[in-house]
Amino acid sequence: MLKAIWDNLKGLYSLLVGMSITGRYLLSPVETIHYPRKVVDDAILTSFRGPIRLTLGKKNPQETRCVSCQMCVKACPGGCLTVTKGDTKAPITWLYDFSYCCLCGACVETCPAGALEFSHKVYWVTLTREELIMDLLKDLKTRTAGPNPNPSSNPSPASPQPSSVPKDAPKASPAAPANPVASQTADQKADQKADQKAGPVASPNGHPEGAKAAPKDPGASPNGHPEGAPAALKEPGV
Amino acid sequence: MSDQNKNLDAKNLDAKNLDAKTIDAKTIDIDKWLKAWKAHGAYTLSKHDPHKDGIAVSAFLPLTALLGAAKELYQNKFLLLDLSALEAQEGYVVTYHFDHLESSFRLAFRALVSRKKPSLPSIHPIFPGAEWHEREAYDFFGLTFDQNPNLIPLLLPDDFAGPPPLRKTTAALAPIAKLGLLGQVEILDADFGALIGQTGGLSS
Amino acid sequence: MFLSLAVFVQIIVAVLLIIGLMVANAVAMVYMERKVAGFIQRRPGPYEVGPRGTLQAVCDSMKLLAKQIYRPGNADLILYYLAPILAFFPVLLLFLPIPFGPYLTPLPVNDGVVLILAFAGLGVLSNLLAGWGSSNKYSLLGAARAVAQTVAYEIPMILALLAVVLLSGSMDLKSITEQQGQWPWEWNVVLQPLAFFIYLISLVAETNRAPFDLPEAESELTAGFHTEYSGMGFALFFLSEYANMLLVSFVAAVFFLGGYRGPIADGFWWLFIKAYLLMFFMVWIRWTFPRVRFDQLLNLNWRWLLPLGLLNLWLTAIVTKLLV
Amino acid sequence: MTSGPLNMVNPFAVLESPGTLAGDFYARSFEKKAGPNRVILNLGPQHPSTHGVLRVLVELDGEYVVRAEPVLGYLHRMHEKMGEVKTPWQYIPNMGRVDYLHPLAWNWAFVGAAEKLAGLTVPERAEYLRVIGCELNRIGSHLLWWGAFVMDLGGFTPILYAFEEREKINDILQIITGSRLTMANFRFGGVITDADDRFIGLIQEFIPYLRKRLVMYKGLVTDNVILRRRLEGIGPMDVDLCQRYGATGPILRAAGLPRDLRKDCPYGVYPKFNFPIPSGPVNDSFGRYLVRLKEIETSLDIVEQAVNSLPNGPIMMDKAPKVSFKLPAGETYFAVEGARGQIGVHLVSDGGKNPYRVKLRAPGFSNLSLFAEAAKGSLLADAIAILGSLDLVIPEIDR
Repeated sequence: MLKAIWDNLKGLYSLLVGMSITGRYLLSPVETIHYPRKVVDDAILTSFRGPIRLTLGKKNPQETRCVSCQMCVKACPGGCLTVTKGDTKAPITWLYDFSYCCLCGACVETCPAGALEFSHKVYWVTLTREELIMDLLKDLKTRTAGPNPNPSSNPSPASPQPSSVPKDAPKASPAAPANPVASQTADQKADQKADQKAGPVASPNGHPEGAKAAPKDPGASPNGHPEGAPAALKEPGV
Repeated sequence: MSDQNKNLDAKNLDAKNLDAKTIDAKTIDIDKWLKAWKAHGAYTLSKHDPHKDGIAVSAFLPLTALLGAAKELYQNKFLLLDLSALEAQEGYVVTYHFDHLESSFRLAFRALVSRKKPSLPSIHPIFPGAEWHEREAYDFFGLTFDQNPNLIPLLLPDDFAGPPPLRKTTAALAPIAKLGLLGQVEILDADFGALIGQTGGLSS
Repeated sequence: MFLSLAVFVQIIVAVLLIIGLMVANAVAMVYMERKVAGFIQRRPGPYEVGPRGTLQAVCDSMKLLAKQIYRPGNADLILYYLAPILAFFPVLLLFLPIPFGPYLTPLPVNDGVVLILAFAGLGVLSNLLAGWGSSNKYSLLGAARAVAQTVAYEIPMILALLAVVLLSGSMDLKSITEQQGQWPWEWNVVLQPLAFFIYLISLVAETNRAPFDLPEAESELTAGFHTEYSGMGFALFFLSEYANMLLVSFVAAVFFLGGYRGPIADGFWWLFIKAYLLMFFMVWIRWTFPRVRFDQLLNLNWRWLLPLGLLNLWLTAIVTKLLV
Repeated sequence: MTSGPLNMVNPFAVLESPGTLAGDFYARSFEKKAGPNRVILNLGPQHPSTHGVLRVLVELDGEYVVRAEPVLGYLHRMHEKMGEVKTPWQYIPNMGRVDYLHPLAWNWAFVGAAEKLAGLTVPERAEYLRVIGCELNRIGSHLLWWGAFVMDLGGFTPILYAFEEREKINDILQIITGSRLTMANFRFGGVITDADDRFIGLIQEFIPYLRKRLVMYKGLVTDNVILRRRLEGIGPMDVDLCQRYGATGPILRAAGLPRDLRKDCPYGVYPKFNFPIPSGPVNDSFGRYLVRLKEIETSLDIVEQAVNSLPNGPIMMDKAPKVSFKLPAGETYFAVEGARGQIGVHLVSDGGKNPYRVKLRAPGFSNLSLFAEAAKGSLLADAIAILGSLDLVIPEIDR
């Protein structure tokens, strides 16, 4: 009987130890990054694999290095890419359907001309499936045409192509029939500004309150680690 | 019941490391298994390079010998890893992979099932874990395992009407010999050898 | 006449005030619980709605009000709608005998303890009706657990309160408070530490919270007896859970921590401070400990709290009768 | 009026469409064998404590589980058919999605099988990077199991602490794999990105930090008397049960047999490190809990030794196969020690563009199959504790 009492007292002590630990954390600073107010530092994202984009041309940054050899189109497991060859070697349309892409990097690695690379965009979300179909040629021009060429911006969603796009729906994007996509409204500057800033309110992964331990923790969850992160957390829109 | 765990504490969870016997498969008594399977009337016996093929020895057994062979393996501390079925030209090859509990020795025995009568005995009386593997093979290949206690679809929806997904079109079928399932093979049964187009003797 | 007009009007006013208090308490408690839970888990808790998230609870209740009340197909009509109402109103009556201040007792009754203990048992009926009425196997299991748990934990609660009643010699809550002094060492908790400890455990179990929240064990019974409730039904259950918490904290404050008596000036604010400290303690426990298994819960009660309560009562009887 | 047990309980309940049997095909086939006045309960597929989409049909006598039968297939994506229609190179990203808690082990299993078949040799530095990535991933998987398991038992806070560590691991692994969850940095013949000094720095910072945190975990949860009482003596699983059902990994080790492929059937450069294989003195849920916590420390030791002795050199074999890599004809079975047990890939190729057959042996599949026998006769709350102690990841079971 005495042993049972002694066990319970020891149990009570372990309860108090447990409470002291949570008590200590109650008073210690908050660990999570408060998404709209703070943003994950770019130093962490340098190796993050965002949607792919065309690399800057060697001679003239406006031109792509792609020679439309269709190697990437064959290699892609999801069939996301459509490259149509113009009269010269350079491609005239370069459509990339991000909704089928699993970011495996097959295209980046097979490209003999090194014309593709990963962007490091984490805060990028679209509302319609059509906006997921990106025209990388146009994006290359916008990135390099602006006053301060900012190579890290995201490939802008597809804008309506003049009639040169072949009538039959490109294989890669059965979801988006050939009719012109919702035209590009915001001008490029605003578009770039939008995704640089905290991004639209529909934050990519609104944590439901008291998030149950969904086994798949959100892919691009913006949690960094303040004390560990070499670079200090920067305010958004810098 | 819980007093016995009272003194247990994470600190004294010593890593009782039975000196894990990393016995290389060569030193293990392969011949014992070859002899045992020959007694079971195996059609072919083959040796494999364990580092390349992952298994040390394998054999094609008649359907009636599956239960007996499984019981022997169970008594010698073998664990059923999985039941991997595939469709070759000659019919369905069902491979049972086994892993030895205390050493690095894996072996496998296989059964050839004809397409006309795709059914084979279930080994769940000895390895209850095999029930699920068999139901999965039933889902993907349409192989029925008689005496399997609960032969209803496991992974596919119960109203799945389509043909078993992993069956191949006749054009894509490949013969057993080409798939390298035999390793250094010794053919014991003549007509089985003829069926898979192999001659007798330990062809390397 | 049994009820003079003045007392009747006083009761009506008191009931309306108490309803206001319960709603305000629910809003404050939701905010406190989510903030404390957040900080324990090193996240900021509600932050977006209102300055630093203060209006979060208000918006939650708005949402719950606006939500459609969905009754499951084969749910029993009467029981399904009766359960939330029955959960809310008995708790209302329990606030009447509590002395909020020297003159602020809603219904001055000279045997307040009997009133409280009598009504405390009613709360569990709503859980049972909710479980049975929503005709869902999970809620049925939750209801069965709720009944067993509440019935089991009433007895140590009674024993603890009786020890204090024995000590202070009267059943009237006001006189119990008056006998305790202004300074903490004059409160009953110093004379009755074991009773306070037993009462603390049973108050956590009575309100189905923290390590004893088996009737609504999320990970086993998805949400226990209020699985099938959404919108106003769920809001009523939520409201009555927090009202129950507030009530048992008030009773603990009155019996053990000197009610409205406080170091400098007596007044209802002391009662609220003590009650909210106790509730902070309950919230703190909730986010620290795993859940107890059902048979361990009952074992703890019948084999440990009950003998301790009797022992404590016996000792108090000897001490008060022989020595005083 | 259907004869379901519940309606006996509430005779007044009127079903909208009388005559239709309650439940679906599985519930009805399960219900046929039900005993008298028993309640058939569906744990899942939408249930807070079945991680992912697992459904367990449970026959309750009061609160005691009389019979249980897991129903699978809610998260079935037919990875094995994808293996036969994709080229080996395109199949690598699938490996990150079969089991997103320990993707690098699955990468290793498939890429290792292909390398064995094609006879490719991996340079020293790449082998070290594979060990570091795989062990850090194992720690992340065990941490998430730990948080979710304590949450099953009712404690809501520990999972948030576990996620702090997981985020640090994800940051580290993001440097070499580029993604945070479905990682795939293995290629035939090596690894894709090299480890820069920031990667090494973060790891050397992380190891002492996690060791300090593990002490806090012990204080907060392991020594907690409520948790001890909830776990001790629950769901004992001895070696024979594991052998009959094919359960491997922490469950087999907790049963007292220190069987670990990294030690018993070494692959990669594991023989170069010395690390103990923790085996539980007690084979119940608490034993499994302790074994996994010890394994976190073991993996930390391995990562520390690997990082300190990381050789420099190429990270890809010289004539590494390109995306158009074709497997030579043949068959191989390659097994790797995953966080949940032995991950095996039975790769058969007829020399064509796509593999002929890719059989994925998931440890969770066999571990779950013993739940029906282990949970017989236990309380419902204990059945949940046993389910949690098996560390199930449903996508890996359903494949």
